[in-house]
Amino acid sequence: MEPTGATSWPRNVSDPGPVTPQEAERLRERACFVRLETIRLISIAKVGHYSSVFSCAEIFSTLYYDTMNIRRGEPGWPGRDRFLMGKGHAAVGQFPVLADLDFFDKAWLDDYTRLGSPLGDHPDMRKVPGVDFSSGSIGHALSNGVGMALGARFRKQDFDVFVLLGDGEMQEGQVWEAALSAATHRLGRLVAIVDRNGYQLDGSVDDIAAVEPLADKWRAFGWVVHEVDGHDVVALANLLRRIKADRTRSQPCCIIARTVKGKGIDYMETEPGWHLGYLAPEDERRARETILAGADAANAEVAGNGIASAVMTSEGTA
Amino acid sequence: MEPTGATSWPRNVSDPGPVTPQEAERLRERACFVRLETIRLISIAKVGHYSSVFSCAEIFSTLYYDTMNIRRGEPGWPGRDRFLMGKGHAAVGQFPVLADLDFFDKAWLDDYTRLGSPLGDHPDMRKVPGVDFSSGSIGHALSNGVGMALGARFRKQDFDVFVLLGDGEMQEGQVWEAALSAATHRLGRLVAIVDRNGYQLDGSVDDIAAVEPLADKWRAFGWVVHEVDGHDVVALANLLRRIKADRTRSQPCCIIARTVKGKGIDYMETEPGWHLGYLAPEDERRARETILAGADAANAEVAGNGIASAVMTSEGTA
Amino acid sequence: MNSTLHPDSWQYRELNKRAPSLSVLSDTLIELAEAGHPVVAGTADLQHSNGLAGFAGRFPERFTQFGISEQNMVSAAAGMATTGVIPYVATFASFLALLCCEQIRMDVAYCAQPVRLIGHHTGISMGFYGTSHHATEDIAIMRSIADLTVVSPADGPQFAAALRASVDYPQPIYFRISRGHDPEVYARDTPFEFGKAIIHELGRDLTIIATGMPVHPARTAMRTLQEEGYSVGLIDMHTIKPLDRAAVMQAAKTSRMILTVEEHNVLGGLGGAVAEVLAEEGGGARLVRHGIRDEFSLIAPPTHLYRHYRLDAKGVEETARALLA
Amino acid sequence: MNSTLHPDSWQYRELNKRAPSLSVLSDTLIELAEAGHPVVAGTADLQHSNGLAGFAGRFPERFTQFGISEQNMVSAAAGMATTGVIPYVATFASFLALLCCEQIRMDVAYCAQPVRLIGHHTGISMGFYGTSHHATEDIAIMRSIADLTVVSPADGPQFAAALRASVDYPQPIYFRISRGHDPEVYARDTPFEFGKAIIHELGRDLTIIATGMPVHPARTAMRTLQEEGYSVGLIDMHTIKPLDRAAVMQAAKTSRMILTVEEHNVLGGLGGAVAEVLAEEGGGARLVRHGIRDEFSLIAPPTHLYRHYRLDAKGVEETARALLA
Ligand SMILES: Cc1ncc(C[n+]2csc(CCOP(=O)(O)OP(=O)(O)O)c2C)c(N)n1
Ligand SMILES: Cc1ncc(C[n+]2csc(CCOP(=O)(O)OP(=O)(O)O)c2C)c(N)n1
Ligand SMILES: [Mg+2]
Ligand SMILES: [Mg+2]
Repeated sequence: MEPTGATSWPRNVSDPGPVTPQEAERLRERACFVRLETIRLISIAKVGHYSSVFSCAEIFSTLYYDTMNIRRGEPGWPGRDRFLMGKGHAAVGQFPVLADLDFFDKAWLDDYTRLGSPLGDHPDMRKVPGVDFSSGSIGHALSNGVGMALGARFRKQDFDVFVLLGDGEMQEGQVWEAALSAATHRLGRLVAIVDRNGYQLDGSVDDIAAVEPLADKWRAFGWVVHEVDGHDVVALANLLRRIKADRTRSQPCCIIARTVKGKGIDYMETEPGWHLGYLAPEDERRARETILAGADAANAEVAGNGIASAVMTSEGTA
Repeated sequence: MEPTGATSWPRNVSDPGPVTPQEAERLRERACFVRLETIRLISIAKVGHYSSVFSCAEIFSTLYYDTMNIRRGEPGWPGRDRFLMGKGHAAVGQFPVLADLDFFDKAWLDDYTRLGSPLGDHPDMRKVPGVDFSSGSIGHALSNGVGMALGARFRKQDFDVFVLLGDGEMQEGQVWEAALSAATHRLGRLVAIVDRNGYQLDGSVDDIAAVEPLADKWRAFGWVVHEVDGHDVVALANLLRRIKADRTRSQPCCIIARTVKGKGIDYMETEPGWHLGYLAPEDERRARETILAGADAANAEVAGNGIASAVMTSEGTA
Repeated sequence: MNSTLHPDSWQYRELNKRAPSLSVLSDTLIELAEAGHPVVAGTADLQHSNGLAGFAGRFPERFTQFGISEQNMVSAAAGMATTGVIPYVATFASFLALLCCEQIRMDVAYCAQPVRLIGHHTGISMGFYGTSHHATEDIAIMRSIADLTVVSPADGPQFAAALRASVDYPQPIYFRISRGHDPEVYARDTPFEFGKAIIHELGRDLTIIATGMPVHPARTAMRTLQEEGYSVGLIDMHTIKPLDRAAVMQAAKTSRMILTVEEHNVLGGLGGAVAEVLAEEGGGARLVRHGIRDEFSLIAPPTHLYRHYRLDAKGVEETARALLA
Repeated sequence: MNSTLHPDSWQYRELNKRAPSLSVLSDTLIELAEAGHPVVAGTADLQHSNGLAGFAGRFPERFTQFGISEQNMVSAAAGMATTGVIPYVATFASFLALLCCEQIRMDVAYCAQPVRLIGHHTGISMGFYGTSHHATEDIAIMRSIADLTVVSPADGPQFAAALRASVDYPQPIYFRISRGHDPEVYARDTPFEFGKAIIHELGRDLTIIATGMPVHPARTAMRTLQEEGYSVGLIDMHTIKPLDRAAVMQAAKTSRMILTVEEHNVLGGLGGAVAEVLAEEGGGARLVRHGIRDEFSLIAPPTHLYRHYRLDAKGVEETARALLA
């Protein structure tokens, strides 16, 4: 119905097949869009979480433009798949997508964080159409997702619930309460995606807390675990397609997406202090160029190599 | 110094050797004492957690009369090992032990739960000498223990911290925060003991939440795991002796003690509703007899079989 | 229950089955579900304490047992509400209002989800369980959260009426409930309106404003003092937020003194809410706040504590009489 | 920081290093540790927000990084205190006072451990981070907990003085701190005493009682109004609990009106505490409570919010003038 692909649902969910090169290019392009818009919005706010968005830009683009069953311009459609942000501080990268999907007026973006704007540092369901639940306090979202999946089961509503979690978020006990709950109630429609970018606010996640072996933790909590390169849209999209297509899922699954915090901007990739920051106009311009160049290079490389994305799936249910 | 064995410390901790039959008999006798006193105190309160104590009576007796480095009559001795009760509702079984160790006047027990008594349903460090930290809200104690072990390390104090947790307690997220924290900070002096009695307030733990595979959970959180029959004082004491004697411990360890909730009283073993209850005087008398008979039988059986207790230890550091 | 046991012996589940007053929550939710309302319920390992076991038996598909994970329960209830159900989640008040304070603010109140939080065994009603199980802070805490209604019913019938009224109430609600076997003040089907205090009487000398369990002893105290010739009144302030300011001002204009009575810290609770109105609106009545005086309660069986803290009829009566003298 | 970047670009850690006012907590703790006090510190993934990175660098063995596990941090701090240290643990006020409310009550206050809880970036100072990061309920919540001292310093020097005074203070303390770059009211080494309000002046027409960040704008407002001929006073109520009732009553007896000003819900906070005193003790002054009016704040950069909610000098001035008219 729409050329973006975002509204190509419902399609043959039982066997969507692998991502085509054209689809992959589109997803890369939308990830690039997320990064560029993030830069633009933070220039309005004068402070923001560039690097937290850059690690999950491909996850945003894949979910919104490939995986999720959503309808352009209908943020309240009851049958839509839900998307929750445990790492709500990456909302600055989500808002442009929601606007792009006509969930709200794109002009809202221009007032990002200004007095009375619905759009702040965190997603707010009370104010922003397309936000399925508010967040900001790290650790709640998986529980919110457990509730949605339970509610959907009781109400016989047919949707999946995707929850994006930070790797620092693994330190919040409530996440493990929710994990236990989801496994106990066999919430097969619940999918957690951990943005395993290795850094949190004060530094390296693994220095701060022994989150590894992370896959073992999720498995010990009763989840099916998949690991994937979180910047490889082909791998991501194919994995998510297979998960969505699998109607026999009886357990929640967790995707550990290996990512790079600040992906795309060299100094952000190497300096954890960029968890929060600001780019002066000159650097902003250069960052845009770097991102555009990087996206071109990625597409070129893939065109050369063919699609050679690896997805490791454990327990093999998806 | 004292005939009970409770104050036989400091002994040759580097190699205490295995528990002797006499020591084992003594530990069984003290577990029996715990059960009998619990019955007596609950007859004063007119309601209490018999079955929660009965599952950990041998754990109490082994810790207090064999494992822990404590001094009779000196509840505030700075060098003492610490003991925390995640399952604070079993305090009714701990108080008689503390009184028996001359930590406070035995006469206090007679006013259990009466107005102004220091002794209530949960252990209260503000009021009860020998209580190392207050509890009652399930899920805090392991964090308290993390703090003690951190504090001891900084203060160069030489003691172990033992934390008794319920298996229902595994559902509290804070336990996993603390577990992660302990592993990260390599708190080798911290020992968690899970009273794996299979039941919580509303029924079977495994029906209520998928806590299994429990050992995998602790291992995935960076702990060394041991499993043991929690009613077998020989197995328990030998395991704990080995753990204590091991001065190279660099990780916290978790003992999963397989127990029976209500152990010793048949109808409590089979009916989870006994999590809380009251025995009329007549039934109380019969329960005492059953417990005494059971203790005699246990000692006789062991005397016949020799000591054949199995301890399974994973990762083999203790 | 083992049949060879003496009839005075009991275990928890059996005992609770014998306590019909405990079943108000469960019975009313069953009634609402049967009437077609999309109510669901959940608890955190306390289905026998709050009687939800009854509801769970009748409507298993509408019931979620969360185990001992209260915060997850609250956040999940909020998530569940987005699918069009009205979740009623219950646990001890201390583990709801205190342990889940932030989840309540963020996921329930801020996200404006129609969750009904039922904090039971509040105040000092857990007796010798001690501080961990007491909740003498929950009114103050819940009252500080915007967009959250705070209700403290006086008895079972009022709780039932409030639950019935809650199905189409727009805001999230925190219910503060006592043990479920409190003496009854009201007949079944006494009308209930959120935010509208029940003015039993206004006194020229003194009006007692009470909330929750203490309404019953306050009424007894009022009657005794009236027999002694004092003009004493009583307002049942079941809704603490939004507060019925008009009722407070009526009392302030009629009475020389106002005595608030609550099973709660005298800081920040009902007494605090009434003080805020009086200090801003004037009216002349002097206020005395009766409750737990900013201390951690002793332990004892509940009735002994009520006597000790003067929250039984005699205690309220004496507190009031001391003011009247 | 990449040297090829424009000097206006910044990343978080670098920026914080440039903000000396942020370092009050760290500097004072370093000073106390060097003086031989057994202070230790901890945070939950916010060492750059609260400046504890400085302390951690100087005394790594005294610092614990708990990661994003606030509740564990609070309970662990209480456990640590039993070994004879004085733990200072800091995180955003919303994640301390709300998320850890129950741990604070049980493990810190009830167990009477000398833990110092530092809730920073309180009120609406997190601006466009929104409700999850705002804390306009923390005074009400912390105040409801027995045996806990609640302190809300007006500026860095006062915070430093309070920290120094805290090393031998017997009770656990909750400190409510703003962003750390607030305009200063006091000179370094201004004396500080827990529970003793600082009476700047008493006004016949009006006395403003303020706490925390709003003390500075309130002082500016007072001066402006004095120049206009009004008799306006100011009390800095830095300790909210135990409240300096005598100071409140001095204002009540001197002034026709009292205006409380706080970066907090007008329910249950400073205004509520003052109302409780006034309603019980009388004194005649009418009270107006200024703050967040029981609503979830809008988002905006902090200064815009202060303007919008009339918590800047002009807002306080106009609020006060409206009363004086
Ligand atoms: C409960 C809670 N504690 C602290 C914070 C402050 N905070 C915001 S982002 C962040 C670090 C998050 O790290 P991570 O989960 O790894 O996210 P990412 O690296 O993807 O940004 C912290 C501690 C918060 N938002 N919520
Ligand atoms: C935070 C919290 N939630 C709920 C309770 C009420 N409660 C007391 S005992 C209990 C069940 C405990 O089960 P388990 O941990 O298995 O202990 P055990 O079987 O050894 O008694 C519950 C839910 C509590 N004390 N604390
Ligand atoms: Mg991260
Ligand atoms: Mg159990």
